Amino acid sequence: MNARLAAGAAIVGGVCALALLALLWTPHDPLALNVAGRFAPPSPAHWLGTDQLGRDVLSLIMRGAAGPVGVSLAAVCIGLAVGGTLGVLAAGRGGIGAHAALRASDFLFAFPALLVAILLRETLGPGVLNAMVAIGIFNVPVFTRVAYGASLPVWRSGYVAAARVAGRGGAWIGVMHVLPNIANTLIVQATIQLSLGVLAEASLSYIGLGVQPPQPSWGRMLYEAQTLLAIAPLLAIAPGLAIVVTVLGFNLLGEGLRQALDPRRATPPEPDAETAP
Amino acid sequence: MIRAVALGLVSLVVTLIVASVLVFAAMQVLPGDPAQVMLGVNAQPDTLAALRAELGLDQPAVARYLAWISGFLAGDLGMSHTYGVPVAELVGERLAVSLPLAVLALALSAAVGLPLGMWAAARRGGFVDRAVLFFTQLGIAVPNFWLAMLLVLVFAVTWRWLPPGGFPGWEAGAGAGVRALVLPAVALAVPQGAILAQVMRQSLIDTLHQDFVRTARAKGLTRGEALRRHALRNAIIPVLSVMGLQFPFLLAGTIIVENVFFLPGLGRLILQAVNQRDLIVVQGVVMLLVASVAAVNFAVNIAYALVDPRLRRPA
Amino acid sequence: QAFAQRADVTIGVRLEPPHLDPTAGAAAAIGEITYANIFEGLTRIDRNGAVAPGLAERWDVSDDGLTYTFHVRAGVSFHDGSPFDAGDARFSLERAIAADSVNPQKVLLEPIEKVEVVDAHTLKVTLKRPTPQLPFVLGLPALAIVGEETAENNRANPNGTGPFRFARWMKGDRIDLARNDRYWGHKPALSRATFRVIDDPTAAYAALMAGNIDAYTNFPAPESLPQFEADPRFDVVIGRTEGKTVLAINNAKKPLDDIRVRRAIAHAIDRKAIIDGALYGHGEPIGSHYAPQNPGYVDLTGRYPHDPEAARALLKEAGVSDLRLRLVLPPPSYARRAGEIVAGQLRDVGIATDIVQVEWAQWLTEVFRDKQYDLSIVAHVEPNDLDIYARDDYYFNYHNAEYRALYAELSAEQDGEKRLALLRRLQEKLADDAVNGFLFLLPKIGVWDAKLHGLWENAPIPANDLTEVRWEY
Amino acid sequence: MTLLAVDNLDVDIDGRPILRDVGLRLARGETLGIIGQSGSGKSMTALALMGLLPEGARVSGRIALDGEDLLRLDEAAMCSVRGARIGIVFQEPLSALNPLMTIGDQVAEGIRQHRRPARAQADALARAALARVGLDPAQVSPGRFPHELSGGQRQRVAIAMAVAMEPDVIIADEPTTALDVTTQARILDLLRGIVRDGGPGLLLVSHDLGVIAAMADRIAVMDAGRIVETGPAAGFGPRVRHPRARTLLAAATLRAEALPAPVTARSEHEPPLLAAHAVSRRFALPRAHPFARRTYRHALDDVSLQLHEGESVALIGESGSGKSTLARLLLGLDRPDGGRVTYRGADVASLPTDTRRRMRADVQAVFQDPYTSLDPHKRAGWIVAEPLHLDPDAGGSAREDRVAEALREVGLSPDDAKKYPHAFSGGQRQRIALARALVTRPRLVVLDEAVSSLDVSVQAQILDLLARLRAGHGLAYLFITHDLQVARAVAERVAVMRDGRIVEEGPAAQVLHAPRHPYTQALLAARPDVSAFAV
Ligand SMILES: Nc1ncnc2c1ncn2[C@@H]1O[C@H](COP(=O)(O)OP(=O)(O)OP(=O)(O)O)[C@@H](O)[C@H]1O
Ligand SMILES: Nc1ncnc2c1ncn2[C@@H]1O[C@H](COP(=O)(O)OP(=O)(O)OP(=O)(O)O)[C@@H](O)[C@H]1O
Ligand SMILES: [Mg+2]
Ligand SMILES: [Mg+2]
Repeated sequence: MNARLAAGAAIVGGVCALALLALLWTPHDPLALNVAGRFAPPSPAHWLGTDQLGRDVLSLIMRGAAGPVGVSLAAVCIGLAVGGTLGVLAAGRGGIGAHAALRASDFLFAFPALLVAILLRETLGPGVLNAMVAIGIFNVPVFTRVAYGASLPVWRSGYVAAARVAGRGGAWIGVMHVLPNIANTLIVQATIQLSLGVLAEASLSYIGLGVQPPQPSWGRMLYEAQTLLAIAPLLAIAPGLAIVVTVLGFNLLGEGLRQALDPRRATPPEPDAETAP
Repeated sequence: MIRAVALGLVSLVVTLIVASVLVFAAMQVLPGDPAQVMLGVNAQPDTLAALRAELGLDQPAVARYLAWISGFLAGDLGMSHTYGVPVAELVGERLAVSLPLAVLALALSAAVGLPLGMWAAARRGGFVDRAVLFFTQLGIAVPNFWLAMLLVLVFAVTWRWLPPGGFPGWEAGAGAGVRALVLPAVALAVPQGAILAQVMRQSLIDTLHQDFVRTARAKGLTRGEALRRHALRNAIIPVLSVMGLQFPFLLAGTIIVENVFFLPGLGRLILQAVNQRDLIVVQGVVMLLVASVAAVNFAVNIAYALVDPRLRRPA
Repeated sequence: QAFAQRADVTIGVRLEPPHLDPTAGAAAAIGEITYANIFEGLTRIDRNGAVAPGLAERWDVSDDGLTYTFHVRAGVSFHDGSPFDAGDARFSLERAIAADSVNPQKVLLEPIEKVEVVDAHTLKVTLKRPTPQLPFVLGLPALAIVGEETAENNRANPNGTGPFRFARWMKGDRIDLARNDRYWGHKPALSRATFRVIDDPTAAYAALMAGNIDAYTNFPAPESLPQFEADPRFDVVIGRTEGKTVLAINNAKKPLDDIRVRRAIAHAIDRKAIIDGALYGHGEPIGSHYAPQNPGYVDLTGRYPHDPEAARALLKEAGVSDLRLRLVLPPPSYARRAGEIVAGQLRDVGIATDIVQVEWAQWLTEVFRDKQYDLSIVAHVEPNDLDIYARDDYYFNYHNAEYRALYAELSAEQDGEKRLALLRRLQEKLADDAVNGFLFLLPKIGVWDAKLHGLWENAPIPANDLTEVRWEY
Repeated sequence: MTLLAVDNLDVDIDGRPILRDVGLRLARGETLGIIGQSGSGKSMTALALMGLLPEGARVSGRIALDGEDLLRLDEAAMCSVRGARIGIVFQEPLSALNPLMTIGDQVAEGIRQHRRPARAQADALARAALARVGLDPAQVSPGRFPHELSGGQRQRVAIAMAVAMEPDVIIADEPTTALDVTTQARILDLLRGIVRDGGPGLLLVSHDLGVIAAMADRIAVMDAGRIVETGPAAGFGPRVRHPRARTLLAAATLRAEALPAPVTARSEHEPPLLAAHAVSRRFALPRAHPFARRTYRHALDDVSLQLHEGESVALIGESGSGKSTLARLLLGLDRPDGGRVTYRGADVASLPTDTRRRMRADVQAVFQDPYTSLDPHKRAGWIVAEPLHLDPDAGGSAREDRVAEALREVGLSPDDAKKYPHAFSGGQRQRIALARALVTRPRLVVLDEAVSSLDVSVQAQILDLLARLRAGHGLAYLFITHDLQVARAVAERVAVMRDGRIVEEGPAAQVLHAPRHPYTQALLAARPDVSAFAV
């Protein structure tokens, strides 16, 4: 296990644990208002102080983790399910269909996640689901490309030919051979997309397209803290750091995994042991 | 080469047609009545009907699509409902801001990101490499609206070196225009540059492992010469494709940064048009984005062919 | 001092107008730029909300209150040079009343029977019934006087009679006005004025601090006022608007049709916390749908004191438990911020809320037109708009015969004292029925360069009247 | 005086010993052949001489070129040695050339690097170097890019780059491994000529004894990072003492004396088990533009081949001649554009489901690469059992028995079923692939280059095993190979392919000893003689 992997795993694990813990327990009720007690500096009672409505910032940050983590996870699942399937199928089938599938997924690049989110908000109403779908759509072409690229050599590999000779059909091969063999690549890409997803969720909440109030969200906290910089800088620093650290965590995890799973780093096969008489 | 050009054009047209149908359909399901938005809370039913008729919204959807698309083909993007000016003019004005901004941001990110990536790759494993990796990762992780805000506070409010936002227009002089775009371009360029540095670094390292680099070294080239003369050109291909993906993103994915710097760009236009239900503007801008993605793809493919002779003349 | 007198000003505005024709769009942003600057009406509303002469020097009312005779000014011309006379005034009014009119204030002109030109400088307006409001109505931005030939081009190229003419519009960024040197009245001190569109509160803050704009007359971030107040470069002026900010309640929806539930909501609301939390203390509490600066105001803020116990008791009495309401919030920050606090206060008395943040387009269709909401927060900025509670089809769904009877009485009443009494009774009726949660009067927060004088302190209507604005060193 | 003297050369990479105590001598005009198994350190030795070892390598010892110790030189001085005094030709002709640079520029680059001549002069020198390796600028323009050349031509470019500077030492690391026999012979000729007229010393690295036999004056055998045997090429075999070196040589010079006799007498009237009838297969070439006419490469052109029960057929031919394409058609992995493939007389394209299952069970295959023909994520037992769904008798516990039996048959232990492919050596993997092919008790196994990527000694064992299986079960084989030696060892009947056609077909003894077609004759002639190595 390399250092990046360890650091990444620790950060991501910590953030996820915090998000889960916050569902059950936070130091204070993150929704309890106390306008009279706003802008309290950090104290033993409120480790990170209170915000402009007197809520406990630490509790808000903890509860706010659910949004970015949940949204980016869901979005990656969407991307994996749609893009991964599309990529694997396109690589397996080939021909004009594959070309069309790849073009179609590239086409999605033309619609920035932000735009999709805005359109979704207008049609479906605001909410966290839109953010998931919008970021998910953004993930689709990425995973299509990656799955296509990774599965193409697998589909052409000797063991797939052998499986065909063994009378196995395309579905069996796709599930039993191709998927396990591209899993590493997909996992690495997934962690990278997760880090981008956290950032995208923050941007969407920043302009009010993510988690809806009163549920706390890091992006919205940042937005609200902007005009308060002179009064209470901590209100902007805390969610900002939370975003940076989480993104960094997923990023490190992705880079670490990439390094750990890199075939070039795998130990070379042992020389043939059979030459002895 | 001809093949690349022709194929590119064909797929451009197909993409645009599909996009136009999709975009138009999406606009139809948007709730909210443009006339109501324009006339506000006191509007009377007959007033609303009058305005709808004026805007042509009483026509069936298919007829409106055909009218729109045929105008489109003739180069007429229609009239903005709210502004009452041609969409093309509106988009043109915004492009005069967004396009230079995107180009500037891309240029900045390339100018900083690529050399950093090369430097890190040349010193891979060393201190420089680690530092570049750390800072690029940080650069990617920092939300750009946050960065934008800090830039304004430091360079505009505190030091007053650069304007805090807004755009004086190009007729105020190129210098003033560029000055207005510097901070937003930096805010956009930092994460993109970090990504470019990482891609460049990885791609160079991959290329440096290739046999022909070893061949070059065997001819007596130094490490640096081999990197510059042999690895670099080969490594640039994935970098080009990443830049190709970044460009449309920079062109329209900048709503937030445009807001922070109150720039009259495409991103804000689209947001405003959606909010005011100026559907024809939304349609027009989305089509423009799709076209730009397709066009950039096309350009990137041409660039590939320029870099890589294998794509010029099939074996 | 040795500085040359400055004659230009840059003013920040939050929203960009969709176009510049006040007679064809409801957006307040149109009036904020054109009112009294580019366009003028027969009358005008001054900085205190009073009706003053505009293009009509004076007017006479017949004894039965059914005929108004306006004496319009001579020697007035439009920016394009064409002269103005009573014919233009008639054209403008008739155009606003016409069947195909898209004038946002069309409904207020409904009492007009006919408009006649007596001579070039006299206009006669005949009414169907007495309408003492008429001079005020004619002073609204939407009843600007326009030229017949140029009326249809006003959206992009407004042609009025005001002291400034339209110079240039960089869409999305700024609108420039230049002094109209042929203006009939007192020449303004400014030769150029620029309105810059700055939506984001942080950006507005930065633009002011960096000296990029000279004034922001409706500053959206009250939390940063202490910094401007502490800075000698700036004047901070808190004034009043007509914006009665209410927690709108869908009176037709169960269980909100039960007066006990609405009263419980009224008790749950803590106006002080809302004003402190959302407006940093700037804003006056209101107890009914009426602005304190207007004649006949009664302070009803004590009618339902903040009392969670009482609220809970009322809910229990109404047999309501597990109440979950949809709180739809339009974009302005006062609504979003107040909404969050209201949600917290309702939560304290056991009412759960789902906050839904929408843009205006959606708010207009979903809440205003289709009435698909439980609660919403919005400021009603029209002055004297008690009539909305008497309308059949208004989004509050308040259908109360008693109130309507009272309002009908008011409409016909000409006597000042009696009108005031009726106004009071209307206010009390609304408060009694707890039709809406009445929150606060939206303040007008102005931040501008300390050397800049003459901007409006209050906002009886949304406007940035530049006629008296000047620099003083 | 010796030109190059290497003494006590030790190399460690990341702390792992790679070379130990390597010592070499090379004189002008001499060719030293280095042989050894894969991984024995041949390439590392070559790279150490160039000072181009991978990162993390630590070198000690002495590499003296004309008495000057290269290991003492700093990087700048070493740069002036590389290319100018030592030239190297790498194995892989495509990846060794920069795809984005013309061949002329690539050759000229080295010249410019060391002599700094005028541009035109460098180009002229580069043309001369290219001409010298047989790439006449009139026919093969120096302005071409590598992808526009054939494999043999690319290798010539690589050689031109190495010889352009007239270096004292030329290292050729597996210069012909990727090439087919005829091209290989031409490249070796070229190298031989260069050494003869220029007088540089040639260090020729190969695992192919044929190549070494044809070229070397002296021979060094490497094993596990050490030189275990050196001596003059003449009479080298009999002198070898080191046991590992002996096995290496023994395996390589193996002769299949006894042609396996046909086991089953077949009736002439029975339809062949599997047959191709005048099949052709073409692949569309990329079009110049969307409106251009499609052009095709005819990978197979009117080819017929019959495979009968119990028969062992070899299909030989150089790379790209269409052997694999034919195999894929026969296996039903691909469809012909013309002609038919039949299984027991019935068209494969329209087999009813149960017959199709029978065909799948009857016809199995083993592919070339032992590293990619097994799914790395599946255990050996799973892999072997994969085709068993075709066999109705192999349900439940019978399944495990069948897998164990198949593993035993190929000489593996049933315990190996639990291991993953990476835990097996190349030879063992090919046995697993064979076990998978045998588990359904097929009648015919198609082996597409099934032993070409294996070490000669492992190759011999697999061939042995195949012969035994054939004797035991009466299996039929279609043996696809470019190695005549292998064909000779296994086949009763041989078909020779060239450019998508079968140019000669007949009994093995006749085709391989008295070929009629000129192409077959050329193929046989190009095969280097390895008799010197017979131990
Ligand atoms: N870059 C590297 N890093 C670490 N070890 C390496 C590297 N390259 C090769 N090795 C190891 O060095 C040893 C010698 O490898 P070398 O390439 O010299 O073998 P070879 O004799 O040339 O084999 P082949 O015939 O397969 O080319 C092997 O054990 C190999 O695993
Ligand atoms: N899928 C394909 N698409 C295009 N061309 C192909 C394809 N498969 C094979 N070919 C071409 O068909 C020809 C015959 O290929 P094939 O693989 O059958 O040769 P081979 O005799 O097996 O060669 P080798 O000894 O190198 O394996 C080659 O020129 C090859 O380039
Ligand atoms: Mg080697
Ligand atoms: Mg083959």
